[in-house]
Amino acid sequence: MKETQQSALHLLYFAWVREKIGRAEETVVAPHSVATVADLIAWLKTRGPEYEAAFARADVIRTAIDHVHVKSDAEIGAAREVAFFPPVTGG
Amino acid sequence: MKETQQSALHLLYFAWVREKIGRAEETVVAPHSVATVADLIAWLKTRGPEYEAAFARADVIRTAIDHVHVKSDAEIGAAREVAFFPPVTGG
Amino acid sequence: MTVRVQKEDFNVGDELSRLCRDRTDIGACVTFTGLVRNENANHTILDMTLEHYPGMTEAELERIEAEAATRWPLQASLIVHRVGKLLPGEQIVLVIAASLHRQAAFEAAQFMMDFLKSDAPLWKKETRADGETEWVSCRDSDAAAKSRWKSP
Amino acid sequence: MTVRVQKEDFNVGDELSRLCRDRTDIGACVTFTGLVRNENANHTILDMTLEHYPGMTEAELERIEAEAATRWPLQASLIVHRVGKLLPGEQIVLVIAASLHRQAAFEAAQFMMDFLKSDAPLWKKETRADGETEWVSCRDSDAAAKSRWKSP
Repeated sequence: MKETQQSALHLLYFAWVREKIGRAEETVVAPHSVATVADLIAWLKTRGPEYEAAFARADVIRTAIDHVHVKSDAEIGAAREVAFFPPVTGG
Repeated sequence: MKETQQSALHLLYFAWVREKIGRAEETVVAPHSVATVADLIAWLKTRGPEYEAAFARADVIRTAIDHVHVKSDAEIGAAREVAFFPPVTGG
Repeated sequence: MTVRVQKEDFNVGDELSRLCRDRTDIGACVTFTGLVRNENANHTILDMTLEHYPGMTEAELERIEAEAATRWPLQASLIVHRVGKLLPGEQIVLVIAASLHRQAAFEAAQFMMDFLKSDAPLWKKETRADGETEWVSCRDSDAAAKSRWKSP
Repeated sequence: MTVRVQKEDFNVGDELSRLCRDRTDIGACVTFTGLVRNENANHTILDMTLEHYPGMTEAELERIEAEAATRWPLQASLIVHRVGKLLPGEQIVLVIAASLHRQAAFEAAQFMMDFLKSDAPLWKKETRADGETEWVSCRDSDAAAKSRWKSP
């Protein structure tokens, strides 16, 4: 985990991720050690059983940074908004 | 050319086949020697320059017997209606 | 399962409503509409006249629609083809296929169009800007489009 | 080139007219309409709720539509997706693609649907006849449908 600048991050949750966590959005300040999406998920899971439940199968969770799909190794960098959601099922 | 029964045949022409022959339909009695579509075309070509012009490129002419597409070796048999037309261009 | 050959225009929305609206067993509905363009093979087109073979055209369209229904589970289908004189911008043909899932609806609609283009006795004659009238030539790509549908 | 995400129903005929009617440069127009079925995976469905990610859903649909326009010469296109609570028989999604020839219109419409199904942030929750509510699982066939569109 690389060192990054610590700043407020707006998190959004959708569908069953939202339901498991029990909220649709929140603003967090992640520790310096959180550099990538995977880091952020690992840190969120330490925040309580509802996060552990939501991210239990981290491999199925999709992530978007500032409205763009990213993989779990994506750097959070200067992101303002990170969204977590299940595979999409529209159409 | 096999011998077949001689009977009245209703002929239809469409698109440029119709225009070259100068008529949309006619009833003919073909000679006994006319057994197949190819025979019928060969016989029609002896009936005048307009038929010769219409069937000059017999390979591109499509034929239907009683509303069903057939090849040039199809037997006319007990057909009531034979239609000649160019490749179709609808849609 | 309907086919129609007609001089009159059709309304895609009305036809689609009639086939699919409020039906709870249809998941996917595809429509194809063919229109007269004002240009073909680098010629400006003033109008187009569609000739058909009354009786056989309907029979072929019914055969094509029935064949599609044996290949895909279709909840509803429709083929409408216009004949007579048409101006650029006018609608020529409508195909609708409705099924449980989108793949079947898309494929059935394409299949019906590909076979219609190769088998339905219809011929286009176009009037060009220079006053010449010309029977439209068939396109090699239409034969190729049909040949990709192997027997099931 | 338009995308819309809305609660309200849409009228396919009206949308199609707005895009294609009286245009003399369009030869082929394909519409795809997705409907709520009263059955899914052997469960009877009472209703369905569509959730989306405001802002990103529109951005993804615009990206998909723009990508289609780089792959096929499209004269017009449209994507409309509904959100909120829908009953069986109601319309969910509309995709329209208009081009010179039918192959391009069919392929572009299928492409947009396949990518929408895989990439647009929308989620379905269904209420079943036994009162249970369940988030719909994604289908493996949708990933397969997307993967057939190789990069140009």
